[in-house]
Amino acid sequence: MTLPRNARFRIPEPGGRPGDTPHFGDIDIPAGGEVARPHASSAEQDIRDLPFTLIRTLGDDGAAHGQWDPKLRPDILRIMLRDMQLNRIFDDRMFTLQRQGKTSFYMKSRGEEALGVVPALVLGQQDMCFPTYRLVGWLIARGYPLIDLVNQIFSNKQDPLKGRQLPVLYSARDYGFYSISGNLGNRLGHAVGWAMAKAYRAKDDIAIGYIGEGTSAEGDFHEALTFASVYKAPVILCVTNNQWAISSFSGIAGAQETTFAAKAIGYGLPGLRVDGNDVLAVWAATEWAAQRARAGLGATLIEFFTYRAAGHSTSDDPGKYRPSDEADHWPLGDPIERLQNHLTLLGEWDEAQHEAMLEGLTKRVRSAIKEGEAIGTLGESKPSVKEMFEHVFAEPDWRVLEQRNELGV
Amino acid sequence: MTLPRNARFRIPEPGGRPGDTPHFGDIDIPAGGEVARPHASSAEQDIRDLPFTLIRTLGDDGAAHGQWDPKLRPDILRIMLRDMQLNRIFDDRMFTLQRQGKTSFYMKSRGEEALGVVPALVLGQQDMCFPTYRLVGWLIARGYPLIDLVNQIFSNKQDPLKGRQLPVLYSARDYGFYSISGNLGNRLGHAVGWAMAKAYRAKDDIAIGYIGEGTSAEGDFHEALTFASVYKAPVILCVTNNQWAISSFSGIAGAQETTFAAKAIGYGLPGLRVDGNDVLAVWAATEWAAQRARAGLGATLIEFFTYRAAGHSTSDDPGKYRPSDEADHWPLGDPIERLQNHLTLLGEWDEAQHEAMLEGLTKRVRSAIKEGEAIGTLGESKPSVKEMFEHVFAEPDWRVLEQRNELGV
Amino acid sequence: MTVMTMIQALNDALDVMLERDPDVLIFGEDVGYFGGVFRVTDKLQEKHGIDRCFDAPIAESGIIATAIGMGAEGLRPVVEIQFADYILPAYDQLVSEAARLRYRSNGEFSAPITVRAPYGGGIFGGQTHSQSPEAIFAHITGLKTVIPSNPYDAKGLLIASIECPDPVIFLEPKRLYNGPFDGHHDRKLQGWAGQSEAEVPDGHYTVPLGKAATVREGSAVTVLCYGTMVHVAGVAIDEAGVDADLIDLRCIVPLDIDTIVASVQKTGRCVIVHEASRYGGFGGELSALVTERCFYYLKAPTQRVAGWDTPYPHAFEWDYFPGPARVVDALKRVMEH
Amino acid sequence: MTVMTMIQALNDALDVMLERDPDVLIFGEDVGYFGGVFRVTDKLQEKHGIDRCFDAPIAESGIIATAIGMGAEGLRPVVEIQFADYILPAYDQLVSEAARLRYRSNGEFSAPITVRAPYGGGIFGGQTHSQSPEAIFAHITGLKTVIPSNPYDAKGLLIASIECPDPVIFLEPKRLYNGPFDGHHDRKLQGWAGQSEAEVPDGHYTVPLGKAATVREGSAVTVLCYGTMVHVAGVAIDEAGVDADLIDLRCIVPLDIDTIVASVQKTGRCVIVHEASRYGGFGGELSALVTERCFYYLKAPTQRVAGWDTPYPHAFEWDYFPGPARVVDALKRVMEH
Ligand SMILES: Cc1ncc(C[n+]2csc(CCOP(=O)(O)OP(=O)(O)O)c2C)c(N)n1
Ligand SMILES: Cc1ncc(C[n+]2csc(CCOP(=O)(O)OP(=O)(O)O)c2C)c(N)n1
Ligand SMILES: [Mg+2]
Ligand SMILES: [Mg+2]
Repeated sequence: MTLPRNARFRIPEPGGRPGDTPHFGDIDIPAGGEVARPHASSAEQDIRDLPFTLIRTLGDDGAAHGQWDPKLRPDILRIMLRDMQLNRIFDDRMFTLQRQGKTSFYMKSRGEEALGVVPALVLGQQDMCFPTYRLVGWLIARGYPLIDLVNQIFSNKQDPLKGRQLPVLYSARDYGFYSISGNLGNRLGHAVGWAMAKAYRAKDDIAIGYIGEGTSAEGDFHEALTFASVYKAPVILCVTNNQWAISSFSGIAGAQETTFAAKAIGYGLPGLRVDGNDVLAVWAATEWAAQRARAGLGATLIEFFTYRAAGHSTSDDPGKYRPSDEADHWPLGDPIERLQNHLTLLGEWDEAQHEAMLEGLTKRVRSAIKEGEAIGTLGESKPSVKEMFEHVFAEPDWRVLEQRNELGV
Repeated sequence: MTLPRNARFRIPEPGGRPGDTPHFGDIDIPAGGEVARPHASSAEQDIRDLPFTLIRTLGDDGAAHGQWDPKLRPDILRIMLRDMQLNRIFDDRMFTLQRQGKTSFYMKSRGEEALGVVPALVLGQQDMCFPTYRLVGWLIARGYPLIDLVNQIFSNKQDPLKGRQLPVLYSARDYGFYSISGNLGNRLGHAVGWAMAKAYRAKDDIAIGYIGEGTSAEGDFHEALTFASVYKAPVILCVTNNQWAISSFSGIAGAQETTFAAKAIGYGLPGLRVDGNDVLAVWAATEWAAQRARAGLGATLIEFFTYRAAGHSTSDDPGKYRPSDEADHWPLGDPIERLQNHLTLLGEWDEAQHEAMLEGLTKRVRSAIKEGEAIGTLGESKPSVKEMFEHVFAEPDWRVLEQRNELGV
Repeated sequence: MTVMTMIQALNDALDVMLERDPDVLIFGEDVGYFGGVFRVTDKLQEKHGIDRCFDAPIAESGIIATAIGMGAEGLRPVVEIQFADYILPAYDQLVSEAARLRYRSNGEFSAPITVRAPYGGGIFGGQTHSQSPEAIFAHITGLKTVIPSNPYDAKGLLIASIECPDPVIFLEPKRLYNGPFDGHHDRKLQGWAGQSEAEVPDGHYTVPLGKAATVREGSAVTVLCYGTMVHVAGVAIDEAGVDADLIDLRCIVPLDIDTIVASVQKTGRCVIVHEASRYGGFGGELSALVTERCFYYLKAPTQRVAGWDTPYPHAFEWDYFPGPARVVDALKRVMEH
Repeated sequence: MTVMTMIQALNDALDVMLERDPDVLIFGEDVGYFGGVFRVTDKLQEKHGIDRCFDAPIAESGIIATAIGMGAEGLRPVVEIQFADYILPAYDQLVSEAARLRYRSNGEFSAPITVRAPYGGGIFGGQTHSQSPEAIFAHITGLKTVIPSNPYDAKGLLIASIECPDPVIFLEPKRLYNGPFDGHHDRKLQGWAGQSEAEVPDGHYTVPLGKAATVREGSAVTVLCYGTMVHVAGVAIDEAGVDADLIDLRCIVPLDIDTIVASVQKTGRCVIVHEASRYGGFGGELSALVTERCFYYLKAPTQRVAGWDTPYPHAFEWDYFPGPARVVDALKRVMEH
């Protein structure tokens, strides 16, 4: 028996590379409403099929179907539409400003806006989000001032994090948004610890943590799930499967072998696989998991199946590793367009309203940027250099004091 | 809705503590032969029930049953019996010698002897085992000289690892036994890398790696499984679930929520859950997984369900945290006794043979120990101190040379 | 006032803090029902409840990550890593998260966690139960590192660490758990009973972080050390017959630079002793600081006595361990100048 | 001989080794089809096949563990960690396994792996894309650590690292990838073209591990540095107008102690420069070694210029970075004596 090397040692490859016709493998897409919604108190062993399907409500007809439809009021739908759109306009402007040298770095959420915006509306003010860098939608939906985003992105004098952090690595405790850092994945365990702390205090509050599908390969992902399972922590753990991790397709993280939601089974946790571009499905799944968590039934793992429609960051050129028109072939559409269609179908939205909304949002973004530019773009103004020496410890030690002195600030 | 703290924040507790009647929760134990054996080329999605049952062949009647029965010749069975018994006698002697101060430390395999001995016989000479510290049975079954074990345990002049390692942390490349270290779990990923190297060279050889159920909580476990899955590495990854991790019962690693075999599902790997005290089941499962690996079908995760019948190590007193008679209540019996019964039932073994075997093995162990004692027990003799400075690098650098000089060796 | 071993003193510190502050909770491998492999958390679960002191999965990174999340929320978790050697899987969480959370969030979040770990050699533990990794923490901005050398300090420093709003790595020289150890492994061992530093006050008190202890005063040479080496250096000073300032640093970060500088400027000689391998060890930093701040006072080159630049070897425990003989040599060497 | 950037030189080294040795293979995050986020593995997959250069899951510990297993079997894996900041999750694998495998198995197994990582600051990468963690490797017995400062060395040292039977941490100063950088960020930048060290021989050659380069010779002061700081120190020496020996260490382990000692014994003064935070940094070891071995030659206290003892801050890149002005100050300070 002599197998050739390639029959033994397999390197996964994506459906298409530059120049190829985009191809997403054999994604099995149930129709909106096809998947039944078990009761939120279901035992995990009774719902082990859920990780292998895809929870969807919005059909090709634009209507909401089935048991997962959260039946939201139109005004809530319009808020989601607005916030997702604001996220997108803001991203587009910032990307351009980076190209103009006004900031060092930026990352967009295009195609994934629902994942920040929707849970921010589902969960309570005292719940804490442990985000990734693509979750600015949460801050937007929670009403975090655009100018504060802009100031951090410009690292200017008014930067709320005082110039210490990269753009997009926000922190906003009052808005339920935990500090992000460049190290991928490390904070999922913090979400579990935070949730355990709330449980320890016998509070109703819960935590929600996010991790990219690429990052789910990190050991910390497993350890967070283990702690969440063992201690029945009231936490929602989300894998945002946007198909790409910089240039590596999801198969490099194991997607050709099974789903990311299926990882829940190894911890005895419910695993939901959800159309992340379907705001109603995202809403319903988050709500289902939150109900379980608040009822003392522990954690849920949710895979949000979506697509990173933009490059990884301003440092990236996706045309180098995937078909340039791949986004257009993404079979689950665009979350904003799908919601817009749905609202239109309901008779709750029209072109004119949409145009007016776009105009209003564009103005808001422009004016925030203008205000930020007046304070200064990268290098034009910055926080006092003495901020470099603050918050190393609660109280500075002699090294920091001496060095601050040495630098004369 | 106000839940009490304990409804939110759950600390798992074992079935019994000292003074309690031993109780193993609700272990569901299928009869020998009950579980069907799918073809070794089965697709993972068709065998997702296997992680939730328990593969067994030896029934309460002592006979082998069902499709997993590997139908071994009696002489092979007798070899297994002998090697497991040798493992046990050796362990018992060494434990006593540690109490006498002749070595610093020892760890027994009692109750788990099958897990080292059986796969050593199933797998080929070119396959590599990445063991835990409870796997000396592999070395015994592969014919590693007892005197070399003794010399390492005594850290004496003839210690094959030259006094650098703790007792029981063996390394024996020629016997297919990878170097162990005190750091738990780290070497499962080495098994995957080794297997990938063999596949890269288009060789038929495979690797087998072991990890304790307690250690399966480490992030490295997840990363090893991810790499094994993504690259379809020809490797068998085994969780030895012996119910305890020092004083922590398996529930602290998640056993109350699901099985350890179920973790395979999250990687799209076949997961087998096997009665680890049933040598025939251990043989059959190892063979099944080895066939898959050699056929280019990638990795298998096996949970060997067993019981740590002794204390964790010579530093441990299990009477402090579990009922002192817990071992007697272990529902899956003792691997040696069960094999002995089976052989007896087959008419291939009797009391007299057993007594003779015990006597012979005891003699072998005694004479190896005597030989080792003559060379020296801990502190009586040791390798040349200059060995302390060898093998830091392939070639020593000036630091090591200077320091060796400074010490005058 | 009770005479205690270091284990008892640490246990008492935890007991006091569990009693005093409902936000304090303890977890780690085997620390719950069993009370820890070195018994430091003995009876704490029984006394304070299972949710105050409990077992954790064998996942050091997860233990620290969970503690950070709890700490960010406002709790004061105290976690045990079973051996300092096994803190490495959690190094990223400690460095990239615990140490940096306050800084990067401009003080919005912080990680007031205490990470205890038995540390150091001298117990025939071999490679992975003997190491002294303090240098890899000292270099990390945002972490504090504490190493007690006796029961009194152990209790006071542990309480101070738990109360400290910053993350603290608390390294417990396991060779000192049951008695002082001067490196003369072949002599009869003494327990803590009868030692004045083993007289431990009842209830709450602190030994402040960042204050060294001058264990004995002298004028000819300064010896800088911490942990087990305080005892080794003590006997070596006697054996060398030198008139030494013996300084127990107690904290690596924050370091009591004033005490160090004052002493070396007084004595003009400095010997640094630690168990960890020499190269790149914390002794390098100490030597550099002494040179930078006391150059014109120095009569002799500062000497380091440390573990060899090899992994920690099982059978060669006493050849590797920087025992009294090597410290005596160094003391004599500096005194020759 | 071709003029190359450091990226091209590194790529060429990998190309040469893939060609020359079938046991060499490369993997890491985004290194396959895409060729790495800094393009160091550009076209290697296309040229040598997908099984010679391929993408890895985002799991640094798994990457190193897999490489160790391959290396133990006999392959020569070269792995990329996308930024040196992200090597920390793999620290345990590097320290407890790669560094110790040969020793603990008495040479039965070893880990001949090369771990490449872009390293250092100066690119506005903020906290987690700018750090210089060499000190946490230097302290570890059994690891070698290499840091090139120019294209010629980069290629020769990388080939030597791949051929080295021991595990090598290969840190690539990313600020030098596309051109030398002397710290004058506000001046016009130059590329590697026109620099003599950018003339890279074709094919196979090595720069031996453990040999420092004396970049320029002088008699009044020795400057010890590596990576980007070699260029910063070069310009600072000019600006200070001192007559300096400028030593590019190239390797932290093994260290070229002879070159260092000979130089400081000649000059009697020593300035050490690195980007990493000062406290507990590798400069401490250098300062200690200089004191221990050159004490009677020293005319002035050895000075360290380094990153501040704060995390690496995004907006304060140039306040944090130890640029020419701070090196000039230190040079002047030692020359005052
Ligand atoms: C520990 C760590 N390793 C590597 C990186 C470099 N890196 C930054 S983003 C990224 C890809 C992440 O992909 P994914 O998790 O899928 O998230 P996405 O960007 O798609 O949202 C990588 C490898 C990092 N920041 N941290
Ligand atoms: C990384 C690491 N963490 C902790 C320890 C301490 N320790 C040694 S054995 C052990 C328990 C292991 O339990 P398990 O994995 O179930 O294996 P078993 O002993 O039951 O075979 C622990 C916690 C260690 N050696 N390494
Ligand atoms: Mg992704
Ligand atoms: Mg176990």
